[in-house]
Amino acid sequence: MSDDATAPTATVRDDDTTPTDAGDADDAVLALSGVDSGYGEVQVLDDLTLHLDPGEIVCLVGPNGAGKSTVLKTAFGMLTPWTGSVEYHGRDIGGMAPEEIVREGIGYVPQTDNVFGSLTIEENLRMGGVARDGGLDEVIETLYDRFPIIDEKRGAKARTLSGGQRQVLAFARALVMEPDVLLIDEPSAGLAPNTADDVFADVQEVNDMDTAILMVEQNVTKGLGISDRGYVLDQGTVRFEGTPEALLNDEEVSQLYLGG
Amino acid sequence: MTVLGYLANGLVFSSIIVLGSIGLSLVYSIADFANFAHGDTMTIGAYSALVTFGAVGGLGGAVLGLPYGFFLALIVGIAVAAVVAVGTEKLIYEPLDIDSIGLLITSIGIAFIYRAVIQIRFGADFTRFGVEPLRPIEWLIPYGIRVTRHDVAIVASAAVLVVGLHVLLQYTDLGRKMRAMADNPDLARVSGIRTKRVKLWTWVIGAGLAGAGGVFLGLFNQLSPRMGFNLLLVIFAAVILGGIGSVYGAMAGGFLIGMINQLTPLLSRLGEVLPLVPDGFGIPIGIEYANAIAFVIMVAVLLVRPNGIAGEGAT
Amino acid sequence: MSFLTDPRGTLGDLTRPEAWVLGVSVAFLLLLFVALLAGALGPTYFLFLVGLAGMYALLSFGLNSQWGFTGLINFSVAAFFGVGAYGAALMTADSSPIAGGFNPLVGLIVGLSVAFVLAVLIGIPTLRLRADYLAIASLGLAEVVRLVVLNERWLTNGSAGLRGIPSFFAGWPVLSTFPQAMPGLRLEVVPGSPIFLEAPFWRASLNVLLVLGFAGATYFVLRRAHRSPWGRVLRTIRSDEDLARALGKNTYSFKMQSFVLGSLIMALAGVFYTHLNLYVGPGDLDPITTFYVWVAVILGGSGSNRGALFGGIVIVTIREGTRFLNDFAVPIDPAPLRLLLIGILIVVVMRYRPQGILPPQRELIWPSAVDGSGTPDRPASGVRERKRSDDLENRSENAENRSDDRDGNGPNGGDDDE
Amino acid sequence: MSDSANATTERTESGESDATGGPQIGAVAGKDDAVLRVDDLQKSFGGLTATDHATFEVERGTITGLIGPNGAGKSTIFNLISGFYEPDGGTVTVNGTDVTGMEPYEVAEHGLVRTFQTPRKLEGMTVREAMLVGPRNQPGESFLNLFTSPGTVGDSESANLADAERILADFEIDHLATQPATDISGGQMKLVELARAMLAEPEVLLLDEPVAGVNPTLAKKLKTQIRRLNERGTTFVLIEHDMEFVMDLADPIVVLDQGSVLTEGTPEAVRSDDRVIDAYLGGGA
Amino acid sequence: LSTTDDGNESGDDGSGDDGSGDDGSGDGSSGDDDSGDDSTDAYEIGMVDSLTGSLSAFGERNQRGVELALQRVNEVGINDRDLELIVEDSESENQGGIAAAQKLVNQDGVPFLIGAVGSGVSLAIYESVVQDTDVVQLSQNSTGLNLTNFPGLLRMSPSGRTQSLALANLIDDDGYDEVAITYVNNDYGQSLTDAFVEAWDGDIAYNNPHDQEQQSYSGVISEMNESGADAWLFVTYQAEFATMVNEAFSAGYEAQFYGADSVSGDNVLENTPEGSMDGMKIVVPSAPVEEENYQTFASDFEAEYGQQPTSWSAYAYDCVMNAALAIQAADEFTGAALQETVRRVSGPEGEEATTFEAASQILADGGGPDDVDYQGVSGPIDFNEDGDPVGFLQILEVQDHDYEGVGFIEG
Ligand SMILES: Nc1ncnc2c1ncn2[C@@H]1O[C@H](COP(=O)(O)OP(=O)(O)OP(=O)(O)O)[C@@H](O)[C@H]1O
Ligand SMILES: Nc1ncnc2c1ncn2[C@@H]1O[C@H](COP(=O)(O)OP(=O)(O)OP(=O)(O)O)[C@@H](O)[C@H]1O
Ligand SMILES: [Mg+2]
Ligand SMILES: [Mg+2]
Repeated sequence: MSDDATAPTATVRDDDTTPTDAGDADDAVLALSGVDSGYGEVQVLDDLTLHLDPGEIVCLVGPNGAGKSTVLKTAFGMLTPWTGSVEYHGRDIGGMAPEEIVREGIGYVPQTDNVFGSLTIEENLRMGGVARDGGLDEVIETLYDRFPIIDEKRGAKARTLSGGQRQVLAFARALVMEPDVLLIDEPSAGLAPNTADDVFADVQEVNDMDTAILMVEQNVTKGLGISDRGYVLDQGTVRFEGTPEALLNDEEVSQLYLGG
Repeated sequence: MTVLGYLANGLVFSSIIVLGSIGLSLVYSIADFANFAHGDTMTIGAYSALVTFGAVGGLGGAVLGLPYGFFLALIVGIAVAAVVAVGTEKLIYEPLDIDSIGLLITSIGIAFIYRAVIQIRFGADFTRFGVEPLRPIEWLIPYGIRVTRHDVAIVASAAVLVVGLHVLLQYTDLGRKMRAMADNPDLARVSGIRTKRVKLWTWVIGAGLAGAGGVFLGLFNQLSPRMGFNLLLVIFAAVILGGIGSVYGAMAGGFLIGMINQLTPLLSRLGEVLPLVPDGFGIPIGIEYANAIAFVIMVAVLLVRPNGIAGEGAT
Repeated sequence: MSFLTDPRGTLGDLTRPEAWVLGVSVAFLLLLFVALLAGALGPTYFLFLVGLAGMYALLSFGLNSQWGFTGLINFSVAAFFGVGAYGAALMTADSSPIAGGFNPLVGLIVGLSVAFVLAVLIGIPTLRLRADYLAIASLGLAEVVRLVVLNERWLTNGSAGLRGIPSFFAGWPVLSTFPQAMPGLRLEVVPGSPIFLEAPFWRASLNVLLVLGFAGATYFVLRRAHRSPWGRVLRTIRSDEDLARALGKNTYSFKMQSFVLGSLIMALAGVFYTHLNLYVGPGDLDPITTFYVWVAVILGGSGSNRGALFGGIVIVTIREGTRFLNDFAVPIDPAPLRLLLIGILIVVVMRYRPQGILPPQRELIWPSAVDGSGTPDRPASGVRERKRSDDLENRSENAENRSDDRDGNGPNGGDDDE
Repeated sequence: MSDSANATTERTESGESDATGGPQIGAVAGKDDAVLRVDDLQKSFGGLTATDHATFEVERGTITGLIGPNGAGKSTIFNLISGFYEPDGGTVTVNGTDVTGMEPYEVAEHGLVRTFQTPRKLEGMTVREAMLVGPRNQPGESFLNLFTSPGTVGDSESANLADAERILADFEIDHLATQPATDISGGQMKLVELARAMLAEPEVLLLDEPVAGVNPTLAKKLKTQIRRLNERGTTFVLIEHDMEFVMDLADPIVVLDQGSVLTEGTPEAVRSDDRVIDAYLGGGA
Repeated sequence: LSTTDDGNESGDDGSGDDGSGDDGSGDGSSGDDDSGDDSTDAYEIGMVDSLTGSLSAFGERNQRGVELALQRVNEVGINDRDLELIVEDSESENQGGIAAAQKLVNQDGVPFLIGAVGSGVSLAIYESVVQDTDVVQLSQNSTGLNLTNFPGLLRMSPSGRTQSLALANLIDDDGYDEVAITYVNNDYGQSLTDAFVEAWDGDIAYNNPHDQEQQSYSGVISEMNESGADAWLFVTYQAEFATMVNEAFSAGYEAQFYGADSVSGDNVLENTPEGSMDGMKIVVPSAPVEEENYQTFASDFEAEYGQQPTSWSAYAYDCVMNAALAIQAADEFTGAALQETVRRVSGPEGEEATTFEAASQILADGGGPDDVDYQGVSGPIDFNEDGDPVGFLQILEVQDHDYEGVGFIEG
């Protein structure tokens, strides 16, 4: 974990105050600033600003429909920001196509529909590495070692996996590219407690290898537990941000958003 | 004619159907719609080859009764069909924002446009390639097989194309990417697959095979602006029979449908050809019902295997 | 047209595409009207076109209640149309090889009954198949029906077709002699271009009357069905059959009902066709009709009854309207030009109105449940084009409720129709 | 829930199933009151045995938890019970009727409804409409009724609509009522799925991970909803990986591992069972 | 608003139908309408043709003949006015044909309708559009036997019955007592075959229809071969027949071929191998080809289109000629008036004329319709009481892969 954690208390974001962490955003690997975005004519994100520093794990939490997934989709080029910018290492990647963003070094694990059902496990992993230059076989072997749950089923169609197995596969598929930044949408959803623990451990492990991680989680205790910082999203904008402890200890935040 | 003879005829006809059905099936699964312009894409291939062959002539030697020039024309036919399909994708389909049935309807419009343009340019009447027709291969006649060397060329070329495609799908990443795309296009993009490129390749392959099918159809029979359209229904039956989205299913389906179509006359004399059935036995059904029989068999197969011969998603 | 048969005619709450369509329709009607008065459009021909449009509207209704409601991909439209047409013709025509000479009402009943039986027969094997497979299976079975009609001469007269068909109102009091009884009229609105209204005109008006009756009744039935729980189950099946099954719906039965209903409507169109054209042949079962009806439904907007009505009109306009383009001299062979134009028009409409011209816009809930207070249901702004500001308003309003008012009876005001 | 809807449910139930039908609880005491019985159920896919001689009972009026590692076969059991899969062996009894091999809709007619682990999207409907698919045996689902007794149809539709809106409000998604049912977030879809199943008012409701991906604050409220419905007589079977949620709500809990029942008992017993900790809970729980 | 004269309602019906046309209610001789200076406007007549669809190849041939005919007519003019032909597409289908005819009759108000190609479509148009009006319908290509039952429906091509009789005699004369028949599965093929079967005394070893536009007829060919008959009769269209010939050739089957009119054509010769049909005999309705008018037509045609005319072009050509003469001979440009003249201008009475110019001259010189007997390029064009022309048939034999006339038969 990185040690440049921000203010010890949760910060309330008001639309008219400048972000407290403006300075940090400069050397962030990924920074969204003033982003409006949405689906068709429906606006979801409203002047949203957040950033991810090198080596960090940042957790996005918030009610259902707050726009967490939308943040990830916008950052990953699935949606084009209407206004504002998405910067990766200081370069604007807003509106770049996902297949190109992958090649820049960002990985993404969607919340649903995140495996190729009609392909085998092996093929799913290979598909994860289409943009790789080489070393595919080695990476895949490493991943099998790390996730024995899918190792057993290499030749099985992903459609036959149980919900939890699927989640692991989706995670592994994104890792094939050994990305610099990983965007994960609810990695623990549907996982057995022990498997969820494993996944969180894996997230940390991946993070230790210098991958910055932006993660959406509803399992707030565990999610924030491994994070360096957290953002609370509501109605498409950041309501609170701070260290995990600060967020978890804040009475209001905890009541409204964290099930406390 | 003997059973062998009917089978041989069936094989020739199937080869053409197979070329059409593979392309249709590929496009079906990757571009995600039933392309009603596929038959007319075949027509485009055939007429492009006609023009080319008319321009270059025989070019000296010949293989299997076909002058070299014809093979050049075949390649041009394939290329033009592919280029037209890619152009249509870029100009029409890609900018569209609609579901698969909307694409299907659009493709009906496209089919009309293709056909109209060909008719404007070449007229409505039929024509043939200027290739000297052949008599049946002598030494096969005693076996009741009456095929020409052209027929052999059709089967051989189709086999080469099909095997080539098989290699392409099996031993290159493209095939896997195609299947990934057919499965979940969004996730494919997320994984870094350049889906537009894959789609273009799909069109190139699918339309190219259709073009080849069209050229062979012209060689086998004749060219007319409606030639491909007239075959479309049968090709669809083949694709469905094989299992939508399955290339190998489409091959099997095309083969079966082609065979059934040619074997219909045997139905009324089942007794003579089947060992255990009494001689006089037969299903008294006229050849005018040949297509109907193919469709009924198709529906019957679907009842037993609701996802087609190859089953769902298999490739 | 759409507002002629739509008795409610709620002009007040139109969405943008509806207003657009209404505008264009009104303009188009005015144009036709002026052309009629000026003598540029033959009234009898116009009525023929209206009849044709009505027939296509009926066919589109039928397909819409299969595809638009339930997602059944039926490519045997022409077969059901043909069965209706042949049923009516075989009963009424004097050249019929099996019966003939019956009252057209008998033909109507027979046509519909045969279509019913055929629908059940085709439905039993195919409705268990996946949607795409149903498509081609129905296409194949349609071909079988066509071949039977073509080849079984003892039953259908084969390729010679059936003629000597009476008008639908033959044998009715007043109406059967109406065209002859009406005096010939001569109207001269624009000097020098008189309009004549004589027997063929009155005959055509009767046909229009008939098709308006058929289409109006069908529209009424479908609109009610579409907004009902019955229709909702169909729409659920369309989108996720497993879900419907899990919720205890007998999906096979619902699919069959929808298939049969649609097929009956198509056959009704066929019955009308018989009495419109007075001649039926095996060529009328050609699959091309199926394609045109599909185009009509998609152009109109899948799942929308008004869309189907409109699509039927549009397809006749495209098909018959393009004939007038031949009047302008063009340097190339005119023959395939119309085909080309039809193709281009189809592509253009799909390009610029991809969801169809009148896609379903409103929530479909039984009327008395949503507008019990008598107010018409307003368009569910959320369904297609939710305004950004509305959305945010609702959401922030709700956020307040969420934090202040846990019991949740507050938020109701914002979005409900009452 | 509305009385009229309840009445309809009862009527058909008693018509088809055994004499104890109907949602009244406690009529018969003891073990016989198993509303759902899974007996020696087996299912394999190719070489893989997903359900391996699974046997357990669900008592009327309980909330039974079904937990187990990923891939243990929980969802498969749901599919077997609800008729989506045909078992290779064994029987499923609902309300005393052997429903093995029945079509899903027939099972539902016997009072058992399930939700799906991956939420189902309903295209072309608003959330409110998507909810209204839930109630079973609506008079308006008969084509003839639409024309012969439109009044009845309207009444039941109004009642259902009111129910639907109330549940949506309870679930805090009433602001979505007129949104297209496809254009909502992943968690919201789960909520709609759950809300709709509740609207069906079955006697037995199988929930497959109802709160996976649901915000914890809201999950807490859902717990209250489920409990309330349970008190009114609905029996629940609950698959869930959120331990806090299941342990709080369910009693007894059945633990599944590799297709068969590992153990069953009270939350406390299960939680401290070494085998369960080992196979499922892990150190962190 | 006024009520049209009830007194002669039947007479007015026709003019009412074409009311929106510019010549609707003229009551004098053509040219002096109440709407004024119509005398310079062209006479508009209509044609329903198979421009697209399965018979579009016929449509194309027709259009060539039509164009040529219009040139000839308009070089001379009719009462100093041009003749204009509005062509509508039937798509080779009933529905399309009826819609096309509706437009021509009720919108454009043509009193004279040429149409259609397929016998079924011609009948459909007659039944649903023309029947109760005064409009003259003259089919360019339909040879189906049923048309004979509709005297109001004229046609330029002779009924297939004469052909069928001729074929039966011919095959019999050639010494065959067994024949295998295949026919195209539509009204044309079926009715001709029925008539043949009626007239044929020998055995029929095989008699089956085939669908149009199939990609392969090898099943049909092999069954014919299997049947053992040495004489094979084809009642089908050029494209289908060419396919069959090619398939028979590449399968190595040998038989004596016979064919009805529609199997002949340059395109068949061009698209079948040398020697594949030698000895085949075909019965076609025809003008005596040695006649001068035919030869001029043929050479004009060749100059224009670079190929020999087919009988279909000739029929269409004569349709236009006949219409033009009927118009010139009629008192007024109405259906009723044209009904009076259409048969007579080419009927046997009167002075024979082989060109439009000559015929037109006779009329211009004050001759009545009975004073002229137009001799068409497709035959003498004498309609009998059923509206069928009295046909002349020619027997063609394929020699050295070319058609040679080997005899004439009078209908
Ligand atoms: N249709 C199928 N075909 C083949 N194998 C299947 C199929 N459905 C499930 N399986 C296999 O059966 C096993 C049990 O799957 P199931 O979905 O029941 O697990 P689960 O207990 O619900 O797990 P989770 O908690 O992760 O959802 C898994 O190994 C899965 O891969
Ligand atoms: N495809 C879509 N089209 C239109 N609106 C959408 C779409 N997907 C989501 N929305 C809307 O956007 C808002 C934010 O959705 P998003 O998926 O980002 O929420 P989320 O915070 O990830 O919620 P959850 O925790 O439930 O996954 C929601 O109100 C939802 O209704
Ligand atoms: Mg989300
Ligand atoms: Mg599961």
